[in-house]
Amino acid sequence: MIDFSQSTPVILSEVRQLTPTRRELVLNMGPQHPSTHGVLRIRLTLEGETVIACDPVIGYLHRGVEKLGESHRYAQFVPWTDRTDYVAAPSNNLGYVLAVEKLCGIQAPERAQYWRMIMAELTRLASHLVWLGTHALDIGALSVSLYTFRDRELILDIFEKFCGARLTTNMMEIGGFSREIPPELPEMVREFCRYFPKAIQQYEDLLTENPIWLARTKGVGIIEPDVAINYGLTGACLRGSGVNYDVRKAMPYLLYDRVEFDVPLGTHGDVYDRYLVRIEEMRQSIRIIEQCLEQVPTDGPLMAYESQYVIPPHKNVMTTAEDMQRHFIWVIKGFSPPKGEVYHAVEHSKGELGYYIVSDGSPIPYRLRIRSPDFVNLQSLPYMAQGAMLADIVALIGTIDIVLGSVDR
Amino acid sequence: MDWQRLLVSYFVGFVLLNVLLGLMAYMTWFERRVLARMQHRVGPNRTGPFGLLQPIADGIKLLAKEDIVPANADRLVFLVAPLLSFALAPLGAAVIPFGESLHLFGLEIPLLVADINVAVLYVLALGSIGVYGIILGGYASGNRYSLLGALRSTAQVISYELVLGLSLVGVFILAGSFSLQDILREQQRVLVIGPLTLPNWYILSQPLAFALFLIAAVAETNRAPFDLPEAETELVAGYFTEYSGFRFSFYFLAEYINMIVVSLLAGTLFVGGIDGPFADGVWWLALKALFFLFFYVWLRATLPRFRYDQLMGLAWKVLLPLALLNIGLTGLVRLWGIGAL
Amino acid sequence: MSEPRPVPAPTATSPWDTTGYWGPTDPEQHPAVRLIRERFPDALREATVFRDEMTIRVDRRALRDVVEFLRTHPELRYNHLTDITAVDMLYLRERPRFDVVVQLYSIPRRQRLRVKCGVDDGETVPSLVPIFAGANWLERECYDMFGIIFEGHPDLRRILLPEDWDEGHPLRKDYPLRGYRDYVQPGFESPAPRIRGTLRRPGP
Amino acid sequence: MSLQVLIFSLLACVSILGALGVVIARNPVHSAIGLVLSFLNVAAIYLIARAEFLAVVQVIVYAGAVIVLVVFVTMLVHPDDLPEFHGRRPLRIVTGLVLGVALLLEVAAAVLTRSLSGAPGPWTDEAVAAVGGNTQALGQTLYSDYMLAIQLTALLLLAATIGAIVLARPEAVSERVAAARRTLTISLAHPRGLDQPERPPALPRPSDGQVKPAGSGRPIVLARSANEFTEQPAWGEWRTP
Repeated sequence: MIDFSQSTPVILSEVRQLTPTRRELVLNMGPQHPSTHGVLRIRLTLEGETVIACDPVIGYLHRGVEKLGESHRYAQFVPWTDRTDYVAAPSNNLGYVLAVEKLCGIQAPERAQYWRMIMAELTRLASHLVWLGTHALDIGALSVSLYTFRDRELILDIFEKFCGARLTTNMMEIGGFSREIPPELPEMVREFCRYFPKAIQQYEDLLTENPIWLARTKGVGIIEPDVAINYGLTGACLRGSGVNYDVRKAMPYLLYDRVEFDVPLGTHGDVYDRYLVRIEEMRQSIRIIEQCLEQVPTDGPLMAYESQYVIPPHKNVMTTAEDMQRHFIWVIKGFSPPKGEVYHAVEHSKGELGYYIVSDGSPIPYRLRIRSPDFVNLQSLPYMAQGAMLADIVALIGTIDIVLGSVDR
Repeated sequence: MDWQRLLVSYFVGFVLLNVLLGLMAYMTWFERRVLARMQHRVGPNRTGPFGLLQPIADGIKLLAKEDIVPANADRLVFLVAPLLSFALAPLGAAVIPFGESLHLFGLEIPLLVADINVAVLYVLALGSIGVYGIILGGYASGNRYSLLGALRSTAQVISYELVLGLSLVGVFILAGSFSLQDILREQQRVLVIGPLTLPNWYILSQPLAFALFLIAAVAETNRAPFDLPEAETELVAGYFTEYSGFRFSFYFLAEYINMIVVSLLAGTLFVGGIDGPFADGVWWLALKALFFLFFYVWLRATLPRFRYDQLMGLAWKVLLPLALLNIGLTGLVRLWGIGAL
Repeated sequence: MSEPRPVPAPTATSPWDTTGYWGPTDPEQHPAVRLIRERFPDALREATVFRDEMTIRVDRRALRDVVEFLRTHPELRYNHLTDITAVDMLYLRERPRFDVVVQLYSIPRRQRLRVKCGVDDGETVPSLVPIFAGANWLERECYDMFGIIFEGHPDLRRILLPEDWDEGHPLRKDYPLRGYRDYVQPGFESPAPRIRGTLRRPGP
Repeated sequence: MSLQVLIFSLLACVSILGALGVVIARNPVHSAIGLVLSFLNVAAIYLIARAEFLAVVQVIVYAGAVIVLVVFVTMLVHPDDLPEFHGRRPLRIVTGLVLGVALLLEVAAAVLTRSLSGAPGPWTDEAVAAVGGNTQALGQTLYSDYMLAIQLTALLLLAATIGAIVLARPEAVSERVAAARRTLTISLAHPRGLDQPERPPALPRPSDGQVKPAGSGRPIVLARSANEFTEQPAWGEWRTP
């Protein structure tokens, strides 16, 4: 037990100013900088090229998404979740709709859950591809980024076929999917699963044994496992340090307990380990998608049972008076979940994405909190950066895998 | 003073300069096309057939842009630095022999601008002054990224210049001269080893020196994977972050001209220059230089970037000892053994 | 594609009530509740369950000690700080105004727990930074958005909003959605008209 | 006036202007630029005197290395740390004047005596041409007549290099980094947690089937269930292996 009366608080002014000595240079990296993945700003104190201190300044992309969530009806907020982490929009949708479904006490039918899993894993692949491309680009491997974006197009094509949008998909709906799955979609996904392992092999050929890549990533940015836990890291940042925490395994949502997959864990906790872990995660995602495609029923409902919480099927709205009324009320007034508060987390491609919703029984969430993994993971940057070289900073930003839309919300 | 020879020299130099500038423009096109092919892209293909007019369009665009001088820049130095870089770049080509003399209108026109008997050292000296364009540009911008880029560049160029120079010492020992003409003449001899008849190219007798020269030349011209001074992901654009318009394009031109000059030099020093099967001539040199240029682009498409300390460590801990070893070995061989070669 | 098939009837018990990732749903059997009651008999206010989620409300002065206890106790070991946030309870109750919500997770035991404490405007909450380094930014965000002071935080300054933001704390319920001031958007001569001054909440 | 003299005069003038610039410029970097200008012109004068090797070495060593280092240092050093430039200290001005005049006299004396009573050395044009050029001639002289001096210089330079390495060891940096790391690691308790709970004595290691070679001799561990490696990282110890 720590005796708090004994611990001396750090003197704030010293921390904040960190007055550079004459040998040191304060470099303001960002918010407009090619490798800060958006509008991250970092105040670096450099001695030569060695980083003495690093202070991330965020908030340049703050749009008040939580405040907006507290002024929109439950279903109206789904498109906003796309805009938090815009490279992995379906996963954000998923986290939100699962939280709302938990609040309402409903669950999507089996077939919809399988398709949600497929889409979530495809999202993970798309997000990891963006990560790999930009991470490699930061370190200077130009071509990998173009290869990954080439393959990401295939995933976006699948999204487009599925819901008509490519980036901000607004794909999941509360209760399941209200539209039928396009009949050619399973074959598209299968085709992609056949192709993609070769693509992963191509990236690995370019990077995994490349001596310059090894020199840039091995032993850089080590986070010890206990430090990782203490910082509250999740996702590949935590698993790269060897701690086994994957929400899909630890507290399975959807039907993740019905598919077999392994959670890759790193053995050293450095940038290279996180790279290996994410590459392996991509392989495991393909495994999950293949199993889902085998198990998913070809026919069956995609929307939850008819309750006040879900939008009635489109066909019925046009044919039955009752559903038309329900539809009218659902659209105009929204629905009122019971009073209460829920927290639901999903394994986003960056870590644990949690939605904490407090409901006061009105159609508008009383409090909507997004626990974004990027925000928490980014905190470990100063820890990793101290004593690193300037060039390592870009590798470290890359390895945390942030999207500023999700950090700033 | 022989006015006639001087005029001929000027004329050849003028032609060479223009050819070099044209080549430079198409080098950018070549790089973009090759890089695009390697990355599953198309590359510039809209301006003219195969995008061949793209360099001209780029040039016009750059010339038409505003020339911005930052408020806290050291104005005079800021304006002069890119000119320095640009002016020094093509000078290196002056000593490269492009073939035997031509006889035209009763005049003997040598296909090189100046036959200096310390030609290789002259090229090295140009490289060492060329760094001023970078360091002064970085300093004068009044920008910390530029300053860091300039510092990196200075340290890098000094270190790799050392490697570059030392890697050539083996060639000097074998050729017994600093003159490119003499080195070329040496290489045009035929080497007979048992049943094999080989050209006496120094890539065969000095493979280590060739490898070192190639690595150091990539670093000297600030190209990937040694493009740290302008590492865009760390330093935005390094020393030319603040430059725009045609001053920016001067740095750009200088970099590409340097690449071409270094490729020509590598072709002349190690693989026999204009020497080749069937018929000697400038086309062989062009082909060899093109191969080296392709190699540059290939490297850029394949390799990540070194970190600064790794780069310096490579120069001082690996390449420099190897270069010294090469000198020692070559000296010993020359002293004791195979003087017959 | 086909006629809507008959959909399954609503199940009597929702699956969300039985997932069990938050420990036993009966507060009396929950080890955290039991042990906190033993260790801090005065601090524990209530323990509630909604959809299987266990929420413990404690006294704000004891928050740090309780979290430290939850993290250290070998039977509990909530060693992962998932989230710190706050809720402005302005429309829901009289006092205290805010709830500070701490989400904990135990990696070895695979269990979540939510710890809450009420805090009024002007009161402080003990900072969790001494226990979890990850609390740093989360508490800064809380301060930024709600103006809750975390006592003992070494670096409590605004994080998402600019440091010189002088319009208060935007996630408070009395903060208008579009801010207190009218901003003229670039390209416009006058500020866009407000449709609603402050957020009107429909009754439950 | 022949062309050579014309060119020489031009070079000499620019060189003197550069030297003046070194003295007059207020910005140390501008001074360095002036010095480079001067050096380059001197190198060109060497060229006119047919000392190509000397000229090139002058450029490589002085312009290319020494002045670059000077500029480097001036850029790195904080302006406040520089000694006051052209301060109105009478002592300095007087010292400078006296030294300058003395130098001028010295050079003048040398030039005058040389032109008056100098004797040509052994290296006549013919002798130089006989060994193949002045580069070769220089090499022969240096490595035969002045062998000892060369070796001593080399030794001296080696010692200086080692000295520089010893002096520039970056221990100060690591101390400062360590201090910053202590201060800036925000948590009052150490981020690793001083209070890790007791761990079970036998830490399970990953079984063979779970270890997958991933690259560069480094494996990753594939966890099959959520209950493994939650008490300890996949490599079995809390600390870095």
